[in-house]
Amino acid sequence: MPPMKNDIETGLTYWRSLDELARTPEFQEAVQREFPGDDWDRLPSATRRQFLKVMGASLAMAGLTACRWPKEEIVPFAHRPEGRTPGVPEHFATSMELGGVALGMLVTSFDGRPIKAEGNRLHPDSLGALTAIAQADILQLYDPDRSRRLLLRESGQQYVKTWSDFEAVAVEDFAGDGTGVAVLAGASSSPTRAMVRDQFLEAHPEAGWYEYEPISRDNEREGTRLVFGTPLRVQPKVDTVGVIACFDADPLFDHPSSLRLAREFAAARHPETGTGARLYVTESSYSLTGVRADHRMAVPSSRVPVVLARVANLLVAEHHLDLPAAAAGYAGAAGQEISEQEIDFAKLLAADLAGHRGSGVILVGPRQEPAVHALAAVLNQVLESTLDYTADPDPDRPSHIEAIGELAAEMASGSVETLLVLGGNPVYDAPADLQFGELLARVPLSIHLSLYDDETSQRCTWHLPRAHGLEAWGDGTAWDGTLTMRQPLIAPLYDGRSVIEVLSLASGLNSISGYELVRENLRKSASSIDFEGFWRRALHDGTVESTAWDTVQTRLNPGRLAVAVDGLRALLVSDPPSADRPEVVLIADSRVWDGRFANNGWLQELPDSLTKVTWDNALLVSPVTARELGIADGEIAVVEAGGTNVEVPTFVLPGQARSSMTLALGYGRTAAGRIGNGVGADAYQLRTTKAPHMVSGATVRGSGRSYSLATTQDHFAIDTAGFKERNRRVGELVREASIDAYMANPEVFHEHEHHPPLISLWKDQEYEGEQWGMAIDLNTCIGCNACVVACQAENNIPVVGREQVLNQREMQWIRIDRYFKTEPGLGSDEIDNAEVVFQPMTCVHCENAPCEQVCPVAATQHTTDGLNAMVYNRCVGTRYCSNNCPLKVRRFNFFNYHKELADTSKMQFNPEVTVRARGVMEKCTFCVQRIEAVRIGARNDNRPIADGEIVPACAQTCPTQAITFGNLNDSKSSVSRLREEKRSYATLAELNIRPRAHYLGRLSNRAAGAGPDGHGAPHGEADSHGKETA
Amino acid sequence: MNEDKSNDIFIFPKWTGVLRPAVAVGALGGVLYAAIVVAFGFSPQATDVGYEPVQPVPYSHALHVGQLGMDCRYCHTGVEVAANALIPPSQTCMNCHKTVRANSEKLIPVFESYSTGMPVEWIRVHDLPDYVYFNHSAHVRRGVGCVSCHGRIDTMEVVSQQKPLSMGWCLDCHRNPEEHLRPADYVFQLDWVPEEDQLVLGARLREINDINPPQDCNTCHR
Amino acid sequence: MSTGNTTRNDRAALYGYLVAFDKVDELLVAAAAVRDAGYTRWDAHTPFVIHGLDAAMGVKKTVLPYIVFLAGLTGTAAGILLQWWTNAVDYPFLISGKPLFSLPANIPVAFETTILFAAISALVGMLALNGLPQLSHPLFSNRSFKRVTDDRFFISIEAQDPLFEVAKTRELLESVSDQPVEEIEELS
Amino acid sequence: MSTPVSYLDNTGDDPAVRARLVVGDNDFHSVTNTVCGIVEQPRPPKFWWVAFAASSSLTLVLFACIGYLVTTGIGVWGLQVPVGWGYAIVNFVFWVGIGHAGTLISAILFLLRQRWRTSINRFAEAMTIFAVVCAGIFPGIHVGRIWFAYWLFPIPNQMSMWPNFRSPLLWDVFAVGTYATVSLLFWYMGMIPDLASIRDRATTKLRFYIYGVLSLGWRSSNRHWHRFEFAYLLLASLATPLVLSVHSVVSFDFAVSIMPGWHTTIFPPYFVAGAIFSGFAMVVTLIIPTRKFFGLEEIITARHLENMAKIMLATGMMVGLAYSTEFFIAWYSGNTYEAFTFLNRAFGPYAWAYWTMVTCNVLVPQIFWFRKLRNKTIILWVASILINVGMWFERFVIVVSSLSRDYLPTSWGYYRPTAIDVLTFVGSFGLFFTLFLLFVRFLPMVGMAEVKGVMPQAHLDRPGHRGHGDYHGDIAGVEVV
Repeated sequence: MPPMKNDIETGLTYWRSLDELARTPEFQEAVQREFPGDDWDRLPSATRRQFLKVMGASLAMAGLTACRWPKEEIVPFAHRPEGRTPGVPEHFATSMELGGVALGMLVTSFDGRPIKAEGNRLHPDSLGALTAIAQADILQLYDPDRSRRLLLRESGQQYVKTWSDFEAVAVEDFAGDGTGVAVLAGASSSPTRAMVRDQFLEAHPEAGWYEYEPISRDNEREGTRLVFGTPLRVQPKVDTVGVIACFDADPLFDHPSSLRLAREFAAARHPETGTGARLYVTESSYSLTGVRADHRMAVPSSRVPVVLARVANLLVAEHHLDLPAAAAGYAGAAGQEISEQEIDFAKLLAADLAGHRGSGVILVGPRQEPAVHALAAVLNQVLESTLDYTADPDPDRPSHIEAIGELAAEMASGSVETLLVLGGNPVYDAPADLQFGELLARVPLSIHLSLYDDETSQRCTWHLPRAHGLEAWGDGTAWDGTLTMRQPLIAPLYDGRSVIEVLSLASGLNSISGYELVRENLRKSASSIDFEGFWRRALHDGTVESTAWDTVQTRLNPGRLAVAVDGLRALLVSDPPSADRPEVVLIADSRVWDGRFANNGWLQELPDSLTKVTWDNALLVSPVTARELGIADGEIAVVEAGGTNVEVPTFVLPGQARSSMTLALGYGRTAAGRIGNGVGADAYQLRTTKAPHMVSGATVRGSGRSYSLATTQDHFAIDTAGFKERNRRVGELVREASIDAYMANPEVFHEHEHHPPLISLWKDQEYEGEQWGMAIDLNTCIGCNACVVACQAENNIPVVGREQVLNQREMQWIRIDRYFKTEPGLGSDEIDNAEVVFQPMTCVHCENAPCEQVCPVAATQHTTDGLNAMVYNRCVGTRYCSNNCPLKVRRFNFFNYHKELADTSKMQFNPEVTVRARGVMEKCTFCVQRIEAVRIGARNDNRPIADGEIVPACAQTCPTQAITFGNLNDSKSSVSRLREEKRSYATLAELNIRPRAHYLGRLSNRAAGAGPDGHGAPHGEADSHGKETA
Repeated sequence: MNEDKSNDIFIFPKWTGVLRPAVAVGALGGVLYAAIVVAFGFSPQATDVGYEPVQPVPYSHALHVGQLGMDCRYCHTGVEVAANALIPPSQTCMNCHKTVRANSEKLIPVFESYSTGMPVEWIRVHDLPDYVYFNHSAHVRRGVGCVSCHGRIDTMEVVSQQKPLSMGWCLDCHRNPEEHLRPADYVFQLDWVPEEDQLVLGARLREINDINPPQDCNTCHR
Repeated sequence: MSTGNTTRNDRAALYGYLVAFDKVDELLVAAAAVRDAGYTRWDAHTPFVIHGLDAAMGVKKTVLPYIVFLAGLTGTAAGILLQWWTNAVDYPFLISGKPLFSLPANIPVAFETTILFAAISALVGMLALNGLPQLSHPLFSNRSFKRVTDDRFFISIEAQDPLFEVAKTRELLESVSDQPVEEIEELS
Repeated sequence: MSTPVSYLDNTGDDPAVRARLVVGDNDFHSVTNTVCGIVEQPRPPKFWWVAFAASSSLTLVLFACIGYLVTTGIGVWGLQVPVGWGYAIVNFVFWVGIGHAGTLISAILFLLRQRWRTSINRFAEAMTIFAVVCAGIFPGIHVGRIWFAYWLFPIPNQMSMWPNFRSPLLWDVFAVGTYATVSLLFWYMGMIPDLASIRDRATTKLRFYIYGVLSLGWRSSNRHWHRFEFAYLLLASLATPLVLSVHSVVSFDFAVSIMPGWHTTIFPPYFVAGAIFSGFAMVVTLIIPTRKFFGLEEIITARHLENMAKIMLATGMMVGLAYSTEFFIAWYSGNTYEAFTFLNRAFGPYAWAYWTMVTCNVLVPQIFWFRKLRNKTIILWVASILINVGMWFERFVIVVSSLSRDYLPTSWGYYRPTAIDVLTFVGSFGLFFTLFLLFVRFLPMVGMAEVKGVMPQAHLDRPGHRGHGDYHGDIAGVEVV
């Protein structure tokens, strides 16, 4: 194989090698050959120098002390911007829109380069936290694969064009009244876009306007329309809730307000101050909410309505809940055969709901039919559940599936001559039965505005580069309607333009910039006379105060309810899936979402919370069903439905419902970019307008071919001995107890600690001054991976690619350990139910760190403020420290993982953190760069460091604030107080390593009389195994 | 008859015996020489000190600071507030040179930069490795004078590196800062000399301002 | 003595006499005889170590063991001091909450340096005491002496020996060996 | 003197009979001829060339792999987290182990007055040196930034940093370094008289000068012999504790850690026994073909082989005892992590390696109980090779299986060597054999001076001679056999 060149234009061979070889493990050697050795550690200097120069920054440090006088320029600004101190980071409030909801962000900018996105405290959906996807979006900004120019594709030819060329075209094509013109846009909450849309439709009254999102909450919207006559937005509140009943719903992760909901849930689960929030979950596949459930029942998604209906029946029959006349029909609605387990679960839940009138809530997931949402709405109404409704911003909008359907029909009829596609990627993600790609060919002039020259662009006549969210002006609204601003942090790197700019261009208003459009729109909502002040305030805060929509008083709409009841009855009669006719549930991927993030290395390498799979999607199958079908774990399964085949590797997931399989959308991209191309299987091929979420009556068979999924845990099929031992250790590592047991006996988390006295051969080290420590609350951790991406972004952690992950060389400093707790005595293929627990694991900075004493060159030592410092530039790479680390949290640079990175990607690096060279060890530093920054600042103005002033990236972004950092020597600091709690324990304390990071035990809140834990090993059983440990 | 025999058998010549001391001395001396070369020849003191690159603009600190008495902070604005002392933007130069020496040929690069907006590419003199995070404000605010690390800049026509800037050299000061501490007012006064013994003064200042320079790795390496 | 000198004036300086033996016991007997004759600057040459020969020659016990012992002590001290000074004095750092200097952790290195110093001193000391390396030596100019490293045994008496007399010494040697006594000359 | 059972067979279990250590009708001169003859022959025999070609090309493979490794990164090996040490360290421990027989045979057997050592000690010492050379390579190249490996040595530097003497790896540096040095001294010093032999037999000027310089002008003076003997005795008594210390220190690399399966107090004796075991196995493996090809059967006799077989039997059983002790302690300590590690060794993913180890190291040596078998050269040879294999796997099991499954099940892994791993290991054998072949070609592979010392001719063969002459009949030193 020839040595690859680093060529920015043709793209980085590092990535190419990844996606080319991603499918062919046997080429591992070849991959390794493509990481040429670093030139004696100077690469980091070299690269940093390059891009700092590019950015005209004021300082560039480089060179080795060893070599004599390396020539090194300093390039100061010719005119330094007002109030800018080069080298000092600045923060800007902006936002990101996903699926038509804006999420507020606070972006750190370093010498003009946005390098990290954090949550905006003032934003109702963020509260300072940020999802993994939103954080990773910044990598998209610097993606070298983004399209850099306009393309015109005509008769097989491809021409590079300029914006002025396009403007010329636009002027004539959008001249008329809009007959034959259609616009396909993604969902957007942007008032400015709404304004520009109206301007456009004014200018072209005949033009058609369609909005399509592959992933949406339209079913919920339609459900409320059924019940209340008009679509409403559901605004759950769970901070003071006693009971949460989730039916296929994942409020803690898969919801526009998931960050807020997770925060509220954590508050409600607090053992002392919380209201309990007993969580019931009925779902087909593990969701993060399901992981946290106190009572979880795995049933196929198509059975969920049956359970809900039964709950309704019981509420009426046994708990004398009187449904309004119009909804009386629900009382009789019941599924055909229903299992004992389902009945017991329904009984328990019904009783609890009845007992928590006014403090309970029923939530239904976006994949369930409107009728199911309708029933939930009715019950919530009658139970006075803790949720509000707000008006839908665009009530007349048809559902996305309908919209794309109508457009397809128009295109089929040939009446569309000009199609303007604003963002989105319909050729890839439109329902398969529409054949959108073929239809597009019939449209004479099709224009696609997009970040990438993707599947859709390649079938359109025009491709227009789109400006990234951090490059363009804009706005949006939070889930609750709060007005959210978006400002650019950097001029468009690739000459892209935003949706509103192109749309206003198409409206004939040529030269209007996004900046002017947003200001023009804001003027309307600007109450105060002083607009500039208002504008500056809005940009500073990122949100505009008290612009959330008012909640609406709801009244049931009898006329429509009848329809809803019939709809539900129709759902109940469908016969349940079986192993030979299983259902396949299509879900939004937790990382690449609907596929738009497929080219994002951070997200591709982010382990899925449950499966820990990276660089792939997999067909999730329950162990029992897998056995029944004779499909092995990792075997490539052939999913056949509606005449189409999809081949996808199987992942046998305990806790998956029998006869129900789950497959994530967003993979199998063909024109995503060098990272995303050909990764995983394309599930959209199974998706139809009729059944966009649940493919029933599919057939699944094994292909006999096996495929190794790059997982960051359980890297290989586990043997019986290992399986047993793993089950045995879980209880000791991740301690859990019911809240009642804890209240009765606070020592419950420690009573299984049996080990000899932890005495040292020497007298203990004295620690004065600030002593940094951490507390991680397993009771509130929901395993959402936000911390993992935050750490990756903050600490310049490389993406290593599938082959390296397969080789167990992933580099993330913090990982979320996932354990299954299963009934004892079961083989790994007999598990039907398994409880899942998460444990964020990173360097715990042991006081008696095993890694330190074994390092021959003292490259890792203990600092006076209690950190276990890792000194990259001293490390010679013996890897002894990693071997001797009982938690295995150290990461080694087996190659120079930054070597082939594009200069643009390097612009994301955090200059406060050394870019590690090949051959050195690295690990969590408690974000020492943040500690130092605060310390120097505090020392400069002679004040002590305040508690909570230093926040590591992981803690900062945690939606549930499960991670607390602070000074252990200060008894009043919050971390000290948490360490005082009885729930606090240290993992592997028996090794006398004295971790600086402690864990707070996990609490379950099971209903009284529920009997022993229905799923997973009883806690006592799991815990009791600690006792021999010494 | 021994003579003729001794000719046709192999023997070592007599001088090999004489050679013995020479060989011994050579061996020992070689080792010593190597040690000296490594110890001094490779040290930053020898390799780095005295670096005096030619700058695009023949800016004279001796003139501006030494004779005109400009304060360091007039140009190096970051030194008290940020990690970087900062090289001034061209506009700072122009503040005076709009009028002063407005047509000096030496200043052409500055004029160009000012008009075009393209930076003047100064050559870095005091250069630390990438993995070293030095913070000017942290030192200046504690009363470490510029002169401690940069030498008598105010006497330099062309700036050159005066100190090794090696890790060992940094540590010397972090271990006993007394030798370099001065009252805040004199930090930027390069020719200042204490009336009393520096060590006494330093010890007192250290006491007053509670200065305990950290020696942890992560003080400079992150 | 004087006669010997006059006789040797015109010829190359005499180093001494060399006589060969075939058997170990002959050598032992001869050695004892030479020893008893009171010679001091003489030596026996054998292809291998012969037990009892030292006694037969009256060779005194070497001081080598004391040299080696001292070197060993130096090694121990050096090892301990090196570790103590580098890790506890010159650049102390916290490691796993352990003390800066504690004997248990420092014994292995100290032990190794002890052995190293001692071993080197043993070889160097041996060579030094033997005056080796000494590539050129009068004896090497004698052809038959080449078999000393093969299967022959020799006794050589140096002319520098105070008791050396051309005639008497030759007599003594002829009396203990049936082989011819050869003259060895100083290297010219 | 017993009349030998047959011409070459000098084995025998009758303690009353002191077997001859050199058989056949050899005198001093014939011994010199046999040994020096090998060095003096104008061109080496064909089999030498064949072997040399093979081994030297393997050496090239080794250097190629190292070059690739250094330019590309440690990632070319199969290492990962959790298994941060793989082939490199396994090979290191393996070679260091091999390197123990030499000094042990020379030093310990010398102190124990085992005079049969004289025929094989030179050979074994040479093997030690070369094994240590191979061993030394691996810790050097396994570090991530080999160009900074010198930081492991206490050299004054601009960072004013020092190595961390609390780290077992640093103890290793000193232990292996010392061992290499002392072995070299010991080997060379013993060789001086024999180099002098070659010098004195030299027929060409070149050979005379080379061996002349190497032999430092040795002239077999008994006053020199006297100090020589003392120095040798001292070196032997220094080397003996050294041998024991070196592998103990190597075992500290593991014992001092906190990994289950590593953190074991029996490691030092266990490792030393294993080292002697594997060392003798390697000596036998090498010496059997060598004595055959170079016709040294009369000097390196069946008796020597038998004695080594007995030692292998003994040490093999010590190793077996260590294995069972580990298991017992794992259970008896009540430490569940320890317990699982050993369960995992025997029945986990690496069971294949474990059982290979047990078979080769514990079962195979048992055949040495039977005189018939242990005196069959070919059987002995095959067995010794199997033992080498087993000992390599012992290190593999210790290093890899312990690391692959430690405390947190979430970080368990499985280590697979890459082609580079394997080639590097094979290449190291190339280096070893290359050095070895050069040794047998250019240096005296048997300590002639010492062998002569134990030949009957070396002693008074006429008892009647006692009391002759008037010298103080202290002929106690002169043994009568």
